[in-house]
Amino acid sequence: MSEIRLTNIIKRYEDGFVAVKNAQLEIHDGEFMVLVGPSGCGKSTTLRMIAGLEEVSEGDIFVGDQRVNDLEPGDRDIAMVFQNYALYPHMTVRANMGFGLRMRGVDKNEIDHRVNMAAKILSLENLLNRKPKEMSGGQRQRVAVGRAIVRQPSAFLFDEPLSNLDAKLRVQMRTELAKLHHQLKTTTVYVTHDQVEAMTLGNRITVMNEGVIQQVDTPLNLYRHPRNRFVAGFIGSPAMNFIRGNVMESVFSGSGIRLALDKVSHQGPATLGVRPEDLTIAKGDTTSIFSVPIEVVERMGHETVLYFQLSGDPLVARIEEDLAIKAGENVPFTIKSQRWHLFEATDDELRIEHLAHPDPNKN
Amino acid sequence: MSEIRLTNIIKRYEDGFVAVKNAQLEIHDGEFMVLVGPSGCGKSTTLRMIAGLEEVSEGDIFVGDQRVNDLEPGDRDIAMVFQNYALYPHMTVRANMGFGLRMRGVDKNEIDHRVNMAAKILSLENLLNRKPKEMSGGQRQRVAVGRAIVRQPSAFLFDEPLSNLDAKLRVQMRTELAKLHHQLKTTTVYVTHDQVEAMTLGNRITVMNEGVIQQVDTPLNLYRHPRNRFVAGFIGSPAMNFIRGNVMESVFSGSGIRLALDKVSHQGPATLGVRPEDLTIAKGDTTSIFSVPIEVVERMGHETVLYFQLSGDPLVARIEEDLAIKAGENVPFTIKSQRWHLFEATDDELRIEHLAHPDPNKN
Amino acid sequence: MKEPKGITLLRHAVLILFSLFAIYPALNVLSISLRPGDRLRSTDLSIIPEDWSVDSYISLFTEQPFLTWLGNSLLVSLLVTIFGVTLASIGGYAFSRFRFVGRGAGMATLLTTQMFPATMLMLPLYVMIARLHLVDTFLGLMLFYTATAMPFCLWQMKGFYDTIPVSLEEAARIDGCSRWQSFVRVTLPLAVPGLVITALFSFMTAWSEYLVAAQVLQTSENFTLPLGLKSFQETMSTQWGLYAAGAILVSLPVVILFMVLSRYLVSGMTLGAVKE
Amino acid sequence: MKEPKGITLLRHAVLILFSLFAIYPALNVLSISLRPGDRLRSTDLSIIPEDWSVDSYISLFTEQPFLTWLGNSLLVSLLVTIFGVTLASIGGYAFSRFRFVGRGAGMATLLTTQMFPATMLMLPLYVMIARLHLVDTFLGLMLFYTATAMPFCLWQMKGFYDTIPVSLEEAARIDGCSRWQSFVRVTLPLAVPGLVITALFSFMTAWSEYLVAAQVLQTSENFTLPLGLKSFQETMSTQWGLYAAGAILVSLPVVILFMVLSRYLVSGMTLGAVKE
Repeated sequence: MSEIRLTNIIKRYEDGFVAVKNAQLEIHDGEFMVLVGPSGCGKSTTLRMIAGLEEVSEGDIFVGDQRVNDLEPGDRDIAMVFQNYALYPHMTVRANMGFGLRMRGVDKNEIDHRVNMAAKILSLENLLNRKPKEMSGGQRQRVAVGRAIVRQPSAFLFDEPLSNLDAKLRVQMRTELAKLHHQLKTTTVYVTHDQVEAMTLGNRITVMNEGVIQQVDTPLNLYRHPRNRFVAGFIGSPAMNFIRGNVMESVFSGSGIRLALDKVSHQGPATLGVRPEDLTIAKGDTTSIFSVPIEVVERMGHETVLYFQLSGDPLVARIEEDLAIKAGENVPFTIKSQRWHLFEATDDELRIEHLAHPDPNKN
Repeated sequence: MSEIRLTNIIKRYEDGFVAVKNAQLEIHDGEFMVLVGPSGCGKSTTLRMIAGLEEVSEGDIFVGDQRVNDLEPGDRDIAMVFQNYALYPHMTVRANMGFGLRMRGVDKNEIDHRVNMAAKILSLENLLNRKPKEMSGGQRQRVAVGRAIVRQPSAFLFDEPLSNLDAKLRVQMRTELAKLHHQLKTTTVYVTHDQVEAMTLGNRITVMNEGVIQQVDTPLNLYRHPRNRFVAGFIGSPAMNFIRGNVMESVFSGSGIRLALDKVSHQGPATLGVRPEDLTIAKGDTTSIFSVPIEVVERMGHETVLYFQLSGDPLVARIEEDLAIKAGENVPFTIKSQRWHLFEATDDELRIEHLAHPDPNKN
Repeated sequence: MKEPKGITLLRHAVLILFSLFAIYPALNVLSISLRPGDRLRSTDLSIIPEDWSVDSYISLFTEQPFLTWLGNSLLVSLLVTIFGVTLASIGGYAFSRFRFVGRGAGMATLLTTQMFPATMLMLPLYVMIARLHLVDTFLGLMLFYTATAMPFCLWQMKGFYDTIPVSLEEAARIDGCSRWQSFVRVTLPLAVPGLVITALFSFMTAWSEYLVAAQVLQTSENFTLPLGLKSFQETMSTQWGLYAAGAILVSLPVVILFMVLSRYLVSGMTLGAVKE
Repeated sequence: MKEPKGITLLRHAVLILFSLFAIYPALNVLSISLRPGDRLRSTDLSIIPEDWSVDSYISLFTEQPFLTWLGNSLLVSLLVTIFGVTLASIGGYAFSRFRFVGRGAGMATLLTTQMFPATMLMLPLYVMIARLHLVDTFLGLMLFYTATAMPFCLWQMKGFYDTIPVSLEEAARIDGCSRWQSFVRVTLPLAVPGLVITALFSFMTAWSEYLVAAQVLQTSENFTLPLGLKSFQETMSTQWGLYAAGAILVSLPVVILFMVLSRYLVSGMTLGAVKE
């Protein structure tokens, strides 16, 4: 049993700042859980509390059945990969990877055996006698992961492990981490600010903002059924478009557009959300919902991204083909059938459930 | 006339390292030219030679009709935006932006006027009396651009100006730079290692590698008609898949696949290149070219990225829809009709022209 | 996490003890300077004695050539400071920015000169000063002070310039500055905390130095303050009251300088000029 | 870009001149130590005189208590070094890592203690040493040296620890170390260049100090080397040959230490422990 449970966790700093507000989270045995959110949202603090590097102000943390609040980090049976890798510069790769086992008094042969195993999994065999500074960023990253896996802990904690790598390497390491989890099936908590990493790695994702957990769900449920406007805007790139307006008798009218919404009982002020890929160009006989001059065209080869303004609101549309549109051209847009979201115009900006959206648990 | 011309430029360092090899480049008046390539490819060195911050070892640089090799940077009528912004920390935003004009002895009122104009364009009006350290990264970036535009130079030089910003801000500043160029139409040379920035910003792109210019063309021509395997692999994300093999009587056979190529006269060893979006899942009656177990599935909501191996070569496929495929599943693939590239198996790895590809100058 | 707190407390105790140990002497001097007569030892623990008087201070200015010594010290210290800061600000820039032949050797040489104990330098100093006919002149003293302070000043300034991104100067050059203008208008203003430390170090070197001054200067009217103070001690019975009052007055400008400049000192010693 | 080259050349010239100016005295001393008799001045420009002899060196060891002084100096300097490095390595760590009440005040206090000129401290030093009955003992001397060297040592170590990422210690703690183990096994080994500088500074402070030693020590057999050397100068006619030979021998260990440790020195002074 290496499930991790957080019950009513609060982290309050000495200056009174509350970094984590009443977090409630259950990470299943073998699950890959991603904590994601903008910087300062409390995700790293949460991870560090699980690791034992920050004290918990209120609430309990369980690893398996054991309450770990008062245990030293080394006694929690977890391993962590740091953003800057945190390899010991004065030790070889072999010594780095074996250090945790040595501290636990594991037999020398056993250490060698496990380090060699891990090195093989991560293709580090030829680097075992190098010092960290003699290696590239990607290699150091691998060693940091290796140091975690030789310990065979009940959980891995990752603190933005890929953010110091360049774009190509990041994608490569991402898939390697996915494969590794597929292979080892160890409970994992992974912190990132990058929603693409979150979507591609997580079994489930916890979205945080300003110390509060916004939503915990599978990547695709988050994408399709965001609980509120924050989650809707955070997950997906380019971000979801939002148009402020009003709903009257199932018709949304906002700045410059009118859209008939089926099956919505909500009345009054609301925000309409449309993902960039759900805005399409009206062709032939489909009637356009609005028509605007394009400000910026980004032609990527396999897709075209259009930037424009609707009564002052900046909007983005992503078209899955290469279009020969030029900046300044007038383009008629429509919204894919039922591919819109509606959010309350309250402080919480909760999403309004309606029948047009498919069942959250279909996939 | 503020065209920039480089004729047979060579940059040789004192230790003998040749950073730029015989560069030949013409940047038209009003053009947005992007220099792109991996780190160490000589793109920044080229920019710095145009700026006058590095001496030219051989060859000539012209701005307009004037040979500028021996001119001080300040006398070249160019403005530059640096990667770290390089704002003067001891000066206010107003003084930063006006510094270049003050050094040129421009009248105080004229300076104020131009600074105010630039501040308006860049929405910096409220920040004019701040010091750089009191501002966010995005604001500093704007001030750096402002300092360049108040000078009204004949050319802007950008040295990876967005690489210190986070992902969301980077996209926003990218579109702002595009709009700005649309508005000012000043000749621009922009250095980046990010091919997405290059594709979205450049009128034309110069791809460099190891000090050599590989290809100069519009973004879409680079995408569709890469001159060699390096350009094909560098432009596009995820990168193009490459499969080594052999062409015999218009049939390519490589590790694990056979593909009939029409209209190819080439015979012998060659590399087949297929972009991830041109690999599709064979459905219904289309016959699959190969069928493999998937290693990693990334479901992004609007697209699905599949990673797998074909006889040891790692391949990627991007499917423009949400697919409920799980890692381990066997998937049959096909290649979109004629959407492949063929490269010589020589050192240059030039692309083999053939009739299946559309005319480079259609768009 | 209980144990480290205990350790922390222990460390505090040790540190506070040492701080007191370092501050105590200064208070002691103040106390002695206020005692009438030359009472050196006292069972009185209060800092200001009950029968305090400022006689010692008055005597310094009326009966002793204290003002002359003060003038001498100020003249020497200020000139050494100006000369040292000017050279270090330019030389440190060269070491930081230019990759010239002999740069590494030069830096190593600077370190090397730091390793000769002052006692060893007394002898050649005497020889050189005598040969240059600079015995009993301020010029000889200033030459020596500037030369001995220079290595530290150069390292300090080089280290400081290293923290200022080169791109700032490049931006200035593109904005129309010559290399010299970019140094004066951009780099130098940003190096002010470093310059302050360098200046203070040069000043202190000259202000409180005794050994070399004793070697070079011979006539009483040429004495710098430390020499003058020591002369109170060298007469048959030490004039403790005068000595203490003098010591307080010598320290005062330094203490004031430190306090005024503390802001620069801390930023200069910890951060460097420009946070990225 | 023609003009800066000229300026660079000019700077080189100035710097080379100053380097020579700094190295020349040492050669001069060597020369004097090798001259027979006490010939201080010489028109001979060669460093090794034609009629060179090592009489002065022999005399040092046979006729003078040089070995005793050497032993005294070594004892005092080594103990001061050990004590100083131990305290600074722990105290500097506390200043670098813990945010405790009075941390800022403590750092400021350390700076403050640096601002009192040595001349001023002579008096209270004498008083304290006398009260503690430590006149003419090594313990009194060592206390003073350790206390005066401590502020620099603490700042140095704090600055050095600041360059070592905290995450390394966190990683060690997750790997099973206690806080103390993570300090000893990870942080301390990485701080070696800083420790070397601190040790060297402590050693030099004690090895070549004269003023305080002259105040505390009184009998000739307790003298440290600088005191002993100076005593050659204080007899009626200075024994220049002995003095020069002694000076060379005093400097030798320091020069050797510097050379052996130069690798650490440069990395310690320029980079900090861990490059990111």
